[in-house]
Amino acid sequence: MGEPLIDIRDLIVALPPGADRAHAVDGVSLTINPNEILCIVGESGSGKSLTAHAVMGLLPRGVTASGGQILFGGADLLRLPPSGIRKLRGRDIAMIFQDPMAALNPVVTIGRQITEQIRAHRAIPEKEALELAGGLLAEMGLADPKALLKSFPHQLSGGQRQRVMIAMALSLSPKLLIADEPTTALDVTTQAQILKLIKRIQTERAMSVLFITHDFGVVADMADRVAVMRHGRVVEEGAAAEVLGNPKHSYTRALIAAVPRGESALQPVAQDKPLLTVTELSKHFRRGGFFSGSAAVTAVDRVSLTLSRGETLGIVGESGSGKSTLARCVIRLLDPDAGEILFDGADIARMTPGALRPLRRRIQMVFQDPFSSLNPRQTVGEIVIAGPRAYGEDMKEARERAADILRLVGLNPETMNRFPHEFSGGQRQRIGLARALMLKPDILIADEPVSALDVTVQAQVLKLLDDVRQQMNLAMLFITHDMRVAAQVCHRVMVMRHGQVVESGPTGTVFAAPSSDYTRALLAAIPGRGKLAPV
Amino acid sequence: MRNFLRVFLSRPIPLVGLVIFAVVVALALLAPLLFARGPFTIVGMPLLPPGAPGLLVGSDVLGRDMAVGLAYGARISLLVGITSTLGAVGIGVLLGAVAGYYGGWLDDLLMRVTEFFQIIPSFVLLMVLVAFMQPSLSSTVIGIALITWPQVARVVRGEFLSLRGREFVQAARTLGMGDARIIFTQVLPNALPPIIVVGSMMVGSAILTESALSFLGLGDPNLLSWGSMIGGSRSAMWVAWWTTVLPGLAIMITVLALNFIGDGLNDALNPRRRR
Amino acid sequence: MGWDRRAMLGAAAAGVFAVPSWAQAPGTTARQRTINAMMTDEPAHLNYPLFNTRIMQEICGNINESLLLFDWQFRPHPNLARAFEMSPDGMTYTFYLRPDVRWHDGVPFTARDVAFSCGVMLPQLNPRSRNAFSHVRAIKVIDRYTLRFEMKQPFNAFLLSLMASSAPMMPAHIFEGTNFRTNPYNFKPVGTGPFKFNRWVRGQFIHLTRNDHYWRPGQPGMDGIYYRVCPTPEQRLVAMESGAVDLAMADDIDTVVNSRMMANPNVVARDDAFNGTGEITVMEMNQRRWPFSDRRFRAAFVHAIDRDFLVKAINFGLGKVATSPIPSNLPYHDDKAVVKYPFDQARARALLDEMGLKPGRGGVRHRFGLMMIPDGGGHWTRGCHYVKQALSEVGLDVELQSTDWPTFSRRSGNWDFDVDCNSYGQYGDPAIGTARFFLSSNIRKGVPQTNIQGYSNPEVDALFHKAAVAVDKAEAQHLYSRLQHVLTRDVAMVWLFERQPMFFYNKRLKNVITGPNGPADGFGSVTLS
Amino acid sequence: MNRLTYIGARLIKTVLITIAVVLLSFFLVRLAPGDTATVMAGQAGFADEAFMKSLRAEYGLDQPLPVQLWKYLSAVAQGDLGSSFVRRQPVVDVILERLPNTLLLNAFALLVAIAGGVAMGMMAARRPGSATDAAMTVLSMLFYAMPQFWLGMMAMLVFSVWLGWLPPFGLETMGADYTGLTRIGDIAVHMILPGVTLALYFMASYARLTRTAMIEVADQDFVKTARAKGISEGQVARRHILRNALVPLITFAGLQSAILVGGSVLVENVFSWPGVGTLAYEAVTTRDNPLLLGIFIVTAVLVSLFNLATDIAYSIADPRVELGR
Repeated sequence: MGEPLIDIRDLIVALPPGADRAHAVDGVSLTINPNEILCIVGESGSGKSLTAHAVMGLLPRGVTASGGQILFGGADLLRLPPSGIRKLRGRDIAMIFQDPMAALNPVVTIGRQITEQIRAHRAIPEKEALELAGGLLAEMGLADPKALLKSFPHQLSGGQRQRVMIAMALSLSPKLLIADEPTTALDVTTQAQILKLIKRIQTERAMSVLFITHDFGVVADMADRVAVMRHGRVVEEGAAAEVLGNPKHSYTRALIAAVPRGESALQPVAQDKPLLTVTELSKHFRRGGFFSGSAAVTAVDRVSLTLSRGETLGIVGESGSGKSTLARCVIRLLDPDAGEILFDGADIARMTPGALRPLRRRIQMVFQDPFSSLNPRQTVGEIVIAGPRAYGEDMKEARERAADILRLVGLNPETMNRFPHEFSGGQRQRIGLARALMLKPDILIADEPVSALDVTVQAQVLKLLDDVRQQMNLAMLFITHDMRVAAQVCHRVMVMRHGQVVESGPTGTVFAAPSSDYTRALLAAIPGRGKLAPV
Repeated sequence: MRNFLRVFLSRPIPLVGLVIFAVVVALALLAPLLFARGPFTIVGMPLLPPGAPGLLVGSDVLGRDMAVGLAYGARISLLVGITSTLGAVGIGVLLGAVAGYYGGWLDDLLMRVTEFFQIIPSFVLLMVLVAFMQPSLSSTVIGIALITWPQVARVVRGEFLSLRGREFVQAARTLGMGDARIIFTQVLPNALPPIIVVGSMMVGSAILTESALSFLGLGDPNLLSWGSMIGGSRSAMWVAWWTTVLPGLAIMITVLALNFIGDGLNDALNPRRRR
Repeated sequence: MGWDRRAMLGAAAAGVFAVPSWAQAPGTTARQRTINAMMTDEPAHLNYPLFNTRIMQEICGNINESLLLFDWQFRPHPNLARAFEMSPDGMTYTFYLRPDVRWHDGVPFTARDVAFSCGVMLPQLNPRSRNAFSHVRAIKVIDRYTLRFEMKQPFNAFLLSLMASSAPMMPAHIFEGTNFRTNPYNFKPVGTGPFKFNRWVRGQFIHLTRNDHYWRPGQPGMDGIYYRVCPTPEQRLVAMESGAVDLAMADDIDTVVNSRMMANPNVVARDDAFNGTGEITVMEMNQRRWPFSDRRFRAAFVHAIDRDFLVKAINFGLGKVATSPIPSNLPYHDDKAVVKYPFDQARARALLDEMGLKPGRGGVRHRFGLMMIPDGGGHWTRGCHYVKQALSEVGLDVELQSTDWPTFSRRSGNWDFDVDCNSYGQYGDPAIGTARFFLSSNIRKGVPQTNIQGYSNPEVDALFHKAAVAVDKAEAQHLYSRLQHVLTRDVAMVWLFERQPMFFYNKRLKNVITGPNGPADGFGSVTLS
Repeated sequence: MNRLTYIGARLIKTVLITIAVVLLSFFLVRLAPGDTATVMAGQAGFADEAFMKSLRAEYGLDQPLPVQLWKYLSAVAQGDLGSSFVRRQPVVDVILERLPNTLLLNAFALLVAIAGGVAMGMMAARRPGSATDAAMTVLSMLFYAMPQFWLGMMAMLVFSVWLGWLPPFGLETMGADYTGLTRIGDIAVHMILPGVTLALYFMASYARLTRTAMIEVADQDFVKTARAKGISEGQVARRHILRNALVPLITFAGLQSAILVGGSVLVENVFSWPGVGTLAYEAVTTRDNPLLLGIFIVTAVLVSLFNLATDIAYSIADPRVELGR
């Protein structure tokens, strides 16, 4: 291998004074060779993104590259004047971002956004640039590029937007494409398509890609070489096969081990009398107001399910499949429009709030977003005992029980006097779980409880949920978009799409022999499937 | 709380506001002690310039001591500003909370009402209200509260609408809490920061509105307010600048101080909008 | 507390003021022959009898003329009537009209117009005329230019009621048989006067041009008059000082800055232009209510107020203390007959003590409301502020009540007040301007500007009736002297001061004020230097 | 929903709102004590029963309230806002005479406020936390803290009396009777003081709004994208930051235009500007109820139309916004 395309040497990125640490990137040295994909993988706060941004000269306000060199084409990018680096940006190095909605200017047409980049570096008329742009869009596999050029970002789907971003990035045939978690905001099937696309154009154009991700599955699919980052440092670097197959560093090993493999180990629980039976449940949403007409959207369409004590039922689907709405109907945060929900023999679908109240405590929920699910103005203690207090439990007794439950979820009872913002995401999910458990529920609904967590934390929380289920003999309804997670904790799964149940059955059966095309597509889209060694 | 104070006091602007406001409050509280004879006592010839013997800042068109008037004016301005804001916030929070939390026809009704207030020229409406109730301190306060509450209601409604969907509020419902309990223990505490910010700004604008009413002669004639001092000296403006300039400066400085404080509160309570 | 006019001027001079360039009046030729006057607010229309206010008098005085003019001694002089005769018993008045007068539209002015104006239009529209002409039994048109008024009983104020401000002549050929309130000519008035209506730009100005066919030879002396809307006092002062406007009448200029106007070498100041109106600023009490029903309380009220101070410091030296219901510069005033109430707060306290109104908590003997006239914070408001202060020194706690016109009129008309501040005009004769406030027959609920105090004294009623019909001047004087004694003895009203509204005009104007009726007599005689 | 049906629906809504305004204000203005008859009696200085009675009969004030309301409503439905009590002219004429002056003044003030506010906001947002930023913040708050009427008087004192640069009040030079271009220039000069006085208060809001929006937008990903394209900072600021930051200003401008129609009472009063504001003040103080109601109706309709225009402008400026949603 000859001269590296880009050579990062001892890069130090300093955070503004007052931040929790001095350096976000602390002496990183990396090289990217021509015609290869280098994946930087790491959990949040590892400094992977800032490293990429430093290459582009796009560090956020207050954050500076205070040491080291980034050599590109014989020049040190860190020492180039602003005009110099600007000439390189877009032409030689291009970048795509995590959230394609946010990354596109909402008030400018797609065409204009692409031609703007072309014309910033090439003196050609708008019309010609538009033709180029159209060609690029077609190359990205987008239909009807002419119409697309005239549309605005909000009129496109997530996958289309990311394709537009890639088209834009490629418009001047850069030598290096930096992709910063380009698929994290996308559904799993879309993610697979985009990953395939990036791989394809990399090969076709023989360019280099710096790919930032947190997902070892994606690494397995994409990388030629891998750099693992932690706390601003590179802990391990090497060829993809080497790092994946034979990780040297314990952190790398832990990371790889934490990735769910998408293969089910759990056997279905013996079905006795179900605790919860949902029959033909439907929920519609009405959009718009008095004057705008009312188009009803069916979010949940005649869904039936059963749930027994001690088992976990996974509800899997992509965004918009209606899985969260279903969960919220079951717990009566939403009122279902049709169908019945038999809980312990009583239909709670139409119960009045008063009649529902005694049953409420027996169905509890753990929410997705650890940041918004805890009241920021209450202490952990107040949050955890709020439920029992609402049912009139004695304060002292509740606090004593709270200490026990906190211990159960792996938290120190002294945390009761602290506020949620003092905790990490994983800890907050534990607090949320403790809050639910305080009411000694029979059913626990977990709505994407780990999707906002880093992979190592995710593994811990999943284990905790499973432990708790066993200890308390809970029935658990587990909502997730991630097939791999479902495989890990669910006895049975139910795949949903457009509000309807596509297929359901014991997890092992569904994963091994899916009966529907959609489930098959979902399984096929799991990144790194089959490429990571089983644990 | 400590964090709040640290952010609030870290910038000079809110600090300056706080100091000025404290001085104005002190002046208002101490006025009856400093000037026991009251602001209406005629102490000399009309329109004596500042620095005339015994008159620090001159006399007005009736020969009253402007300094005494300015001190007593602070009482009225603060009283009207604070009470009318409390009234407006009270009505606004109640209606906004109900509309935002429950939505539906209640919300629709409230939105139509606030729209009505947006469409009618509010100052003209205020003039009608005050003329109807007869100009007095209470009619001024009630009038201002009546035309400004929709502003609070909108803010509160918006906050409640967004907080209502937050997961911790849903969690509270799954825990079996009643609506009133959720509103007061879960939602309202989180909606307070914008309410406080809006409230602090409203005190200032209520002071301005009061001064405008008094300027037009629609204030309480038994009380000397800064606005009525300007209105009463209007025709003397060309010959005795101090009669109009000084009360105006007093209003401006007080409202500015309130806005400074509001800015600081905004910074300290609303991390989203912090720079 | 000392006061003199020089100190006032000194204070006024402290405000720096130089006439800036924008204020220089434009110097076109047309401008030199045209003058600008001001309106504090715009009249609704220009139908003089329909809405007889001071502003209407100032404008329409140039358009609609009267039969007679009056001199400073209130002696009648010919105007549209070239001569007149009164029968010795005071029962008939015969008027001989000028034959050469034409309305602005060319139609000749005749006895029919007079009969229509005095017999139909004025009594129907103007309450003051209705009162005066109620003494008339019939109006006989003798020929085209002669007519005779036959009276029910003698009325010695009859001629004065023909003053320009009270009885403008209106064109019969335009108004007769129409709805006076909706007649389109209300917006383009037709008269016989030296100026005729030309243009009205709403919110900005009313323009009158010269009447080239005016009957009085050599008049008018100018090409036209603009009446410009100047709603704010500060604006009016600047307009006057800069010369942009030539005339400032009555309340156009706030008394605060009068001294400053007087010091202006380019401006002539007159304090006698409104003598004909003879205005007294008063306080009315609701004498149905205790303690206002008690004469001692009313006397104490007056004793407690330093009316001299009111004139000097609050009203900036304009006017004088009013001691009588009849202004001192008008006929029938008798200083010897009145009971006087000098400023004496000890006496006031003694009277209140005598009534049993002892100081209570905080030294307060009694609390009551004082309803202020809506003058936009002008001298009336200031006067009320002073009265509140003065009364507080004798233990009377006054709550000032600000009003707007509707509230003021309604509350005073409905007797829903304790004390109010008001002002009334004599209009030349007590029978016209003064009697209405004291006659028990004029206690009419719901109607403002009547005997709203509820003052009722049979002797006063009788004296007013006799005085009005007394043919002999000396007898009338005797009766009015007695009246002044009784009314002041009773403290039938609190007479504060005689108001002398100022009239300012640019010194390039000559012959502006020719009689006590001021601008209501029109500006036909005005010339420009 | 297409734009035309939306506009139609909004116009229907405007009519409904206007009816609500009529009903509410009809009763509201009747609550105030006294009526036109008492005003005229008071001002004329002389009155008797006959005078009051004839006035009340003429204005229909002697009829029961429901009858008055019904008569009024049916007249309004036919586009007749009635006749001003005090002025004895059709209310429509009275308002239309004044409306252009108010719209002229307020349009000018709106332009000044937006231009000045956006400039100030951009200056402040360039370096948040800098001395310039602090200065702009303090300055805009200062504008926001001054009573408008007082600011007007002070401006008059300084620029007209002491410096002598600008005319202090009125629509045009008194007695000059200019025509043509001279007149336009004259009016323009007269408009400066009231216009700027009116504008300063709102300028503060625009400055703060622009600053916040600029800073918020500058942190968005698409700005990073724009920089990653290698276009110049100027283009980034203009095409991407400002363009997006201006969108919320449209909403505010719409709101402000609503305030401006009837909200310039004080400034018009101080500067003797013959507009709707002074008219409203007169209408209140003279209980000229038809006129006051007329002003309410006309402003309600105008404000609704302004709001509609704002919504349409908004939907053009921001393609994400669908009308009617």
